[in-house]
Amino acid sequence: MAGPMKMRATLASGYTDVRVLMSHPMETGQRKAPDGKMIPLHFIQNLTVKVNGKTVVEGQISQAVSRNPVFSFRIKGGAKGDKIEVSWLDNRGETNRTESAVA
Amino acid sequence: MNDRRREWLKAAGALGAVLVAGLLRPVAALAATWNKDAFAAKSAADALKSLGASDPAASSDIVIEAPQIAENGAVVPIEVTSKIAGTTSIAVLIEKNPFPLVGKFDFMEGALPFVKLNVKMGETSDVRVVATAGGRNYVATREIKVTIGGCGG
Amino acid sequence: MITKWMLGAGLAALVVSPLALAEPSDGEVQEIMKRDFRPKGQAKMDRLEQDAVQRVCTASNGKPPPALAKQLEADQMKTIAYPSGGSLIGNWKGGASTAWSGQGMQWHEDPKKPSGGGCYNCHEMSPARTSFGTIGPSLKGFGKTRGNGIETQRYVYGKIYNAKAYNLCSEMPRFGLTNSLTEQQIKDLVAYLLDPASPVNQ
Amino acid sequence: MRTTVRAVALGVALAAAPAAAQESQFAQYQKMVAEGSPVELFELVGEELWQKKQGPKNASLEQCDLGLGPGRVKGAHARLPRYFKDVDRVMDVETRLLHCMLTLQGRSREDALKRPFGNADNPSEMEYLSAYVAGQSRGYKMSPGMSHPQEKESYALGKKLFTVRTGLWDFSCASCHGEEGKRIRMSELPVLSKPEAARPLMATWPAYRVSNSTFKTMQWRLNNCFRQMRTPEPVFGSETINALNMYLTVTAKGATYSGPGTKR
Repeated sequence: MAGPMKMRATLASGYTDVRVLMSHPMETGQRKAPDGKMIPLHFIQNLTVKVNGKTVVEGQISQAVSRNPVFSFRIKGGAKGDKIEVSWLDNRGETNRTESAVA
Repeated sequence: MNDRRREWLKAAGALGAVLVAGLLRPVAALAATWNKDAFAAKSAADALKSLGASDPAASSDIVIEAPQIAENGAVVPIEVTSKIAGTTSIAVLIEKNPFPLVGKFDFMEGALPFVKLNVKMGETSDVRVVATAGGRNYVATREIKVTIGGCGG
Repeated sequence: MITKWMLGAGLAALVVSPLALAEPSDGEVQEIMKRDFRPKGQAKMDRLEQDAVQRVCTASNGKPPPALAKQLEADQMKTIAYPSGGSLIGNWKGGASTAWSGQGMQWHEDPKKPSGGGCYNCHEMSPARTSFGTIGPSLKGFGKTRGNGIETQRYVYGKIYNAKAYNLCSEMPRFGLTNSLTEQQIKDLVAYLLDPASPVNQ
Repeated sequence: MRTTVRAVALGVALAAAPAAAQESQFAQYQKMVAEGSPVELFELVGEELWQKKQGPKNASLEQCDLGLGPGRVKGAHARLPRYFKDVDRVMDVETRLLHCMLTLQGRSREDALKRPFGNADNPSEMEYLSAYVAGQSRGYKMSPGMSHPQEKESYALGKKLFTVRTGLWDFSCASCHGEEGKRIRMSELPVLSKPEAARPLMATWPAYRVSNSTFKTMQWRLNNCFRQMRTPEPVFGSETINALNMYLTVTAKGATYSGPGTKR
């Protein structure tokens, strides 16, 4: 399942600070389950940050990003109420997105 | 949730058929690209080649903030800032990981060339950050030591 | 039952200050623990039964009256079963793996698998291993400074077998007495500490 | 753990001492890990579970009385463990949550305790709930119950339990947490009988634990200590566990709760 996401977008001096948390196992494909079977690769590959509908960051990542990924990005300027959206897509085609207004 | 996934897979399967017919490009390609060759590369040099960033020039304008020693390799926080004007992309590579490329981030429309993330490190290794600005590539390197401490190991 | 607690209770009265009158007695604490724990896997309830050493060290907070300590240490010394005849130095390579492993004797573990000594939890040993604890003294170069004569061998074997024979309230487990390590494993650990070829002595 | 962070904050004077220099090597790591922690995800799921109707009574936990009255969660964690009149005993946060599952939701003990401790692939309900409740006490001063006779008894028992030599390998809590400047492997061991060591620690449990890649509770922490002490298993919510928690929390009293934290 696509677990919860949490985002906080706040104004800092001259930029908007976006911190986003994603629930995801980020399996490396090299770990064994308690029953001895290998757990298959399962990881987020793409993430996108949008401000008021416009893409500002496109990220491609590997299974070496830690479980339950946490990212921070910075966007120049910004104003209270700007709509920030973050979405991800993993190697199984699962996706999730979250949205919040700059505080 | 499983149902949802099954549906997605079904949809993907259907899409696959359409794809074969050459009518549509895959959704992933439309929505996002993922540089398979670069991520599958087993050395940092090969990964950089696949990214089109071979032989980057050393730069002290790329700032890597990371702990000198990480107590646990499962979570190693890394913060990267490029002070090079016109930076459009930042790639993070862990030299000694089985697949060194951890991520590549493209910045546009006012996003600052900055990213903070947690990465997995199998052992003590150099971390390389490559920034692209104006079609040229720059690199900074920093070593992070990894100790897996704790009880009962 | 009464006799079982007598020693501990008597000592408690000696060493515990009057301020602590509200405290439960050592015997009461034992009863509470027995009620509040359950056997799991290889960890059975008998592991909560305090023997004289645990009782005295609990009651005196690790500082037993010297005369009593001496007497109990002598009792513990008698428990040490030395292998018959010859050198006590086994194979340092086997000792290395026992020293490195922190596994063994826990409720989730397979009792058939050999236990580790968890030595690095508390001691520095081989300079090759940078992750080591400091609860016990550093044993780096142990054999280099002490040689590996039969007396030293016997001391090291005995100390691993039953550390309480040498220092009653030592924090070191009694690996031999509790059947945590086998005779061969202890001999291998003796080699790990005393063999000039062992990494500990490099 | 956190003492090391403080040691650095206090500056060069401390770093001159060899022990402090030794300790400070992970301070930067621990600070950065805490800043980039996914712990809030667990608070989020915990809040959903808190509001979720379940059990034979199809009720949520929203009316659970954590000591400040039914439904009051803000600041409740910082006032636990404490004596509860309705059950005539001392309870820590997890024991009380269990009590609310049984009484409000009508669940059986077996059902509610099927899996008190989860894992990274499948965290437990108790872990999520503990994360939520703890997060609602961020910034509150820690003041566990210390006035009722049973609260005093619990503290006294916990203090005593801390030094009981037991288990196959003769350890007590104090074997590892009784002396200044000691380590198990590379892990620095706080002297938990001292307020200055207990405060930063208790102010950040429960916590996201990097080595488990998941959220862990205080009862898990104590359970895991006993596992490594090679004893049998302590019963969830037992007087023994509550007393140890009470002893550690009272020792840490006055600290500002800043968890749920992030640990090695």
